[in-house]
Amino acid sequence: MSTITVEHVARIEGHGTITVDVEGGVVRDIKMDIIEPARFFESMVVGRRFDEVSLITSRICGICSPNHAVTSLRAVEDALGIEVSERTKVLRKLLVYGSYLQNHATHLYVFAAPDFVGLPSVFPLAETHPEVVQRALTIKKIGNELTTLIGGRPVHPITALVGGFASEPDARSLEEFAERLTRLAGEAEETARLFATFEVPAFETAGDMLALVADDDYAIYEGETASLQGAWRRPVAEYRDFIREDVVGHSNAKHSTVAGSPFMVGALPRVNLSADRLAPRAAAVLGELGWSGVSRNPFMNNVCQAVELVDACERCAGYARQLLEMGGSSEPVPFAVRAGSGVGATEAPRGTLYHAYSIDDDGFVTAGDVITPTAQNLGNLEADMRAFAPTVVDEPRDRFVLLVEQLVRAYDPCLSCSVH
Amino acid sequence: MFFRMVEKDQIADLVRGLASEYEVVGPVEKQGRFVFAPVTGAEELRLDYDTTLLPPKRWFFPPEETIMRFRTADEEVTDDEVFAPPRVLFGLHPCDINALLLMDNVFTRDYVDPYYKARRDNTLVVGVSCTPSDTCFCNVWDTDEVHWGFDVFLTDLGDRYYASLRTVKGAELLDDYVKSSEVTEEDTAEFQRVVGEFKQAFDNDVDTTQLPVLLDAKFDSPIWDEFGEQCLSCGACSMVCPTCYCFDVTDRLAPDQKSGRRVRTWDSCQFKEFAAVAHGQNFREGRASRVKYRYYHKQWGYLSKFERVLCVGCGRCARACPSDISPVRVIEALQTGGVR
Amino acid sequence: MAPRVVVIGLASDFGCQVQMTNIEDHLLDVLGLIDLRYWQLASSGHLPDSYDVAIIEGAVTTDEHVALLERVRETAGVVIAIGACAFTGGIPALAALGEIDRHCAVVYGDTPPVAGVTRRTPGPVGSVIAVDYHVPGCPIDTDEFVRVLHRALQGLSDRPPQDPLCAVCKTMENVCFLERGQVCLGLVTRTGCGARCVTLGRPCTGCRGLSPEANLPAAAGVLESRGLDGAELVRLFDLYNAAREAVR
Amino acid sequence: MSVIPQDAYRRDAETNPYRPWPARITSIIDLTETEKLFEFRIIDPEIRESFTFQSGQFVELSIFGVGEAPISISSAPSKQGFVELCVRCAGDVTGALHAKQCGDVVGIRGPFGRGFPFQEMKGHDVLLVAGGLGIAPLKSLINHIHDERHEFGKVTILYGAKNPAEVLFRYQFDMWKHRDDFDLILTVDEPDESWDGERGLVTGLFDQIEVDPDNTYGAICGPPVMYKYVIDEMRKKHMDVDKIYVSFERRMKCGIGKCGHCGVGHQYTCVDGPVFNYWEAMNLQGAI
Ligand SMILES: Cc1cc2nc3c(=O)[nH]c(=O)nc-3n(C[C@H](O)[C@H](O)[C@H](O)COP(=O)(O)OP(=O)(O)OC[C@H]3O[C@@H](n4cnc5c(N)ncnc54)[C@H](O)[C@@H]3O)c2cc1C
Ligand code: SF4
Ligand code: SF4
Ligand code: SF4
Repeated sequence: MSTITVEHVARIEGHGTITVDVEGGVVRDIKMDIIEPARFFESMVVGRRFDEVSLITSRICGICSPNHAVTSLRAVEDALGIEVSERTKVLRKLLVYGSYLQNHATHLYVFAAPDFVGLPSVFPLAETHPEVVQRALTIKKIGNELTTLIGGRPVHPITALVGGFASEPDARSLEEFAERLTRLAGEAEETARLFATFEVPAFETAGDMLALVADDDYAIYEGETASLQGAWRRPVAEYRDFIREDVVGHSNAKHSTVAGSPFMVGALPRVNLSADRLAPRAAAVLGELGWSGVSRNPFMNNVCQAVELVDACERCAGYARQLLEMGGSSEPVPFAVRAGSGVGATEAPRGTLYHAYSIDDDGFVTAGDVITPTAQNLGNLEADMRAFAPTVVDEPRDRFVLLVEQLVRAYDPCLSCSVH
Repeated sequence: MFFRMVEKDQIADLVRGLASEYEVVGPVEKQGRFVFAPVTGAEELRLDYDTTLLPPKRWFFPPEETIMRFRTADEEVTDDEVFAPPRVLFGLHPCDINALLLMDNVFTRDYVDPYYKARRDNTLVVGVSCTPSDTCFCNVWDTDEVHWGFDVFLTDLGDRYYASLRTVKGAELLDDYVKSSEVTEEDTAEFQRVVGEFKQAFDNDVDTTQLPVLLDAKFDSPIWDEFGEQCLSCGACSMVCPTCYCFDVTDRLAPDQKSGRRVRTWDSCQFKEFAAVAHGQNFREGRASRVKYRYYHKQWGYLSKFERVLCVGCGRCARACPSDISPVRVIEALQTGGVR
Repeated sequence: MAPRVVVIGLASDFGCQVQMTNIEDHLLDVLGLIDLRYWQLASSGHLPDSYDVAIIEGAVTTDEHVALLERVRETAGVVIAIGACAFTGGIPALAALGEIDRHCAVVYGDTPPVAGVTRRTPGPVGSVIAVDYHVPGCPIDTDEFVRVLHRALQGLSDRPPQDPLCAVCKTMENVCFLERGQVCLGLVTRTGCGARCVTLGRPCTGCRGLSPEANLPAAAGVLESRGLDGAELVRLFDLYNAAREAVR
Repeated sequence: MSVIPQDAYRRDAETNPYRPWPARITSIIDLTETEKLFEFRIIDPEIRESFTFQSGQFVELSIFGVGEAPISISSAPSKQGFVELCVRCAGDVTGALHAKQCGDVVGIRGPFGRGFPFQEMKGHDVLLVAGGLGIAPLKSLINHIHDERHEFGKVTILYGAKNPAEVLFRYQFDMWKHRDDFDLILTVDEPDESWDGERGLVTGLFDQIEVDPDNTYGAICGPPVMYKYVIDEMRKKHMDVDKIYVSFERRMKCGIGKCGHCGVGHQYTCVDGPVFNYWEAMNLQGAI
């Protein structure tokens, strides 16, 4: 028996190792050890005051920090019975979308693209395909600027408070931003077209797909959890009833199951469940790429991310203009500190993110729970690897390893999120 | 000086007129306090402000400024282009105009500072009279009056301003943009009455007798240790002071290290490193020695050169200091020998 | 010859590594100064056997981290610690406030995983090896990072700003939070961020760590004198600085 | 009151006083492990021609991208066209300078500050006392006196260093030692076998010298701790307080009386000093 080990899989966020046991040309076992050490966030928040929670949990992940911040704020607000203003909601959506632009651009171009052009990293790409790198940097930069505009800096937003915002961008910057986002949509469309040309293995996952859905929105900030296979919708407050999390010995990240089986979250499930609610240009691009309604190929997650980039540009330009017209205030709404428990869920770039907290009479946290997208995906990713590896085990070893890594990267895992 | 009477409702015209030629900067509200900021119309101005968070100095001597540029490849050294748009500072109080005069001594005499000077030359100053607040003590230094350093000074006589025209440019501005009238004898009498009342309104009485002597004679007094224990070494006092001009200088390279600029930033003698030299030596290691130095320099060092103390009694430092260390408390302690 | 640089992440959220890339316009200029040999986040490959500069993000939370750092110190001429986690222990050091096993039990119950790591009380990189350059902040400021990298490449001394934050806060013309009846840690926090949070309407939470020049007793007194709780200073300061005793 | 010396900037009021002139390193001599003697030539011929100074004045030396440091000029004013600086590697700027090579370009601004009262000293005896690196500015004065030796009475130089390896300009001193118009006494705190000079602190040398109190100018430069003790010795010899000159080192950022760092008592070291007479210095709180 030979064992293939890929230590510290590159171009993913966090530290993980893949081991594949091959015997006589047959894959015996394959697993992904998440060696990223736990930082114990769910325990660290205990004893801290409710208004510190978003500062702390934002540090679960520096890559999608706006998502953690916003989701934890929603959970705390749920616990305290706070209803935020419409304006605050729009601003928070912008914050989350800033994170989409950053994350999707980075994942697609820095992490995934080198695989398809046969390079170890994006750096040599700068020489061979400068225009591609330039586009990546442009999209990422605008994402950063958007999170900075709304949140105060590209990583770990400052302005998002329980109940509202500490400050808001001025009208001039919003106007200017709406313009730029509209222009950026073109770059995003090019990205989708580029990724559609990359050939991916024909492979289907057996797992279910979950994402937030809403009747009148491409849900990212609020909605209900929906299942593609089960065709059900349930309120996020009941997440503990439908998602089960288990400690698995080889991984510092827990694995999740729905109805006893692993499942997938992320751009692909979102597009599968909400394709009809994509913004017009995004929907058009999706059509142009020959989308047939539903895809179960996890490698298609990349293309779906690219389509979401187009969607994000259109949507954010709209939100920016909406803010200019809608009036209202994003100042934190008044509230009283009281004991309670609450749940918040949003769609982070990598999938649905759940935060839940219990708070005592004085506003101090007594319990916390966070289920990240990657933690939900890991079980399915391992299952996919087990199913996929045998189909390519005859490939030369380098290519075999690359294909397995590529599958991992298609999930865009964020291991520090998954462990937290 | 020449004088004109200006109706208050003319101020809108004046600002509108000025704004057509200049960037107009004046006091505006910010969260219940005031700052000098660009305005587009008189309605944004709050000429009834007490004092601003930062003094006007930043419009002449910004918190961060490039003083020289270099290219490492060919060792070329150039000056920075001074960004000095034609600007009007509108609504400065006498203390702040006096403070500018003290700054002028430093920056426009021996070794003229080209950056400060360019801004000073391109900026018109319109002063406006004020009412003392509880932290002001300009009366103590005679900086409650100002006689030069401005183009126009407006003394509030209720529904009209008594406008003192100090410069040709100031007189032109008034001619160009507002209908003003001759000053009558009654107007001047009213002016005298208002100014007299203003002088009466101060309740801060600080005994400044023989300050330089006291500073030298009490150099080793324990009062400094007491202030030292209270001081947070945060430097807030120096930042908000209209007469503090100390700066630090650092080189900043462009990301590719091929060029760079030399930058000066506001500094404070309250920072530990301020007087540190090589080999671990620091001439003002302790907080006490640094607090002392601030007052020593203001009330004696500067005085020895320019025959004025380096304080205009604006009270900003008293408001900004979280520990409430202020000139009034320090001078009192020097006079009485005890910290209150 | 351009110095060979590696980027290593310990226990962290990768936020500072992301910030390192957030100079889109000049990323290639900066990369032009160095020979980047290893950066797990961005490139395939392994930590090489020799290199000149190690940039380290993250807190030390396992024995494996300690062993890695010791190896790094032997190999690299220059070690740069970036971000609160590496400099002060940062948010991960919050777990240093209680028993580490208790935290583990809260998260994993009675069957903690055995994924090849031995947990230890979190601490900053400087508590394990000597650090040559420091970039404070959670997250780091990209420009400041580039400045420190430049200093390291030029062989200049490490000069993280020393003084408390208030001075810069004043230059931003903020109305002081103490006047608004709120505790602000700017009084004792290392300056250099441009008083970012205060300027955006939120009191400083101390992410850049304790200013070496901070006067803590006086600061607590200031809070008391304004009717605030002096002890809050310490409680709030723990957020990013629970391991401050271990900061060197 | 400050007396700002006539200097190159005056000739052109438009000049940015913060802008250094590029200057080329024309020679580097290793003096000790930590000190090197650099010679610079200002590249612009006009500026170079007009660059005149007094002993005791200093320049601001720029390493572009690193910063500036004030350094005393150690060559004599009579040496035209070149500036000589003796620099100890003490930090960033001085370290970066030490890494430079002949032909490299740096920046120089100056000269700044008040120097020694050379003209007044003429016709008198001179007693120069240096400790360690303090010899740098005094060397300029010594060389200048040397150039106009007939104008002065007795010239005595006392110079103390920590150990023989740290004695600066040894080659020159060895030369002077054999001249009878200079009384030169060297001492080190920590002698080794090779050392045949005096041992102990520089203050110990006062027993060996005769001073005509009414006719002698003193000049002192050295580490801050040294001043008090040397002045005590001079006072024991009844020298006038206002004929003793001391040179101070303080932190400086601009060199031209604006940045405020070099404040000493009520004066600024950069424009009021760095050379003060002892009466002034006594009146500067915290100076000595
Ligand atoms: C009038 C005058 C004449 C002089 N003449 C000479 C001369 O002839 N020859 C000579 O060699 N020197 C001379 N000096 C001293 C020389 O100017 C200093 O050694 C030099 O400025 C050091 O600069 P640097 O950049 O090399 O060191 P820096 O990098 O500035 O550091 C020097 C030291 O200062 C302290 N320091 C500075 N900044 C900081 C900070 N941010 N944080 C903590 N500590 C800090 C540290 O102790 C550090 O070791 C003179 C000084 C003056 C004022
Ligand atoms: S010392 Fe204080 S009162 Fe005096 S001018 Fe400065 S800020 Fe105003
Ligand atoms: S708001 Fe905070 S940082 Fe700003 S001055 Fe007040 S205490 Fe200092
Ligand atoms: S204001 Fe405080 S918390 Fe905010 S970035 Fe600065 S140091 Fe960090």
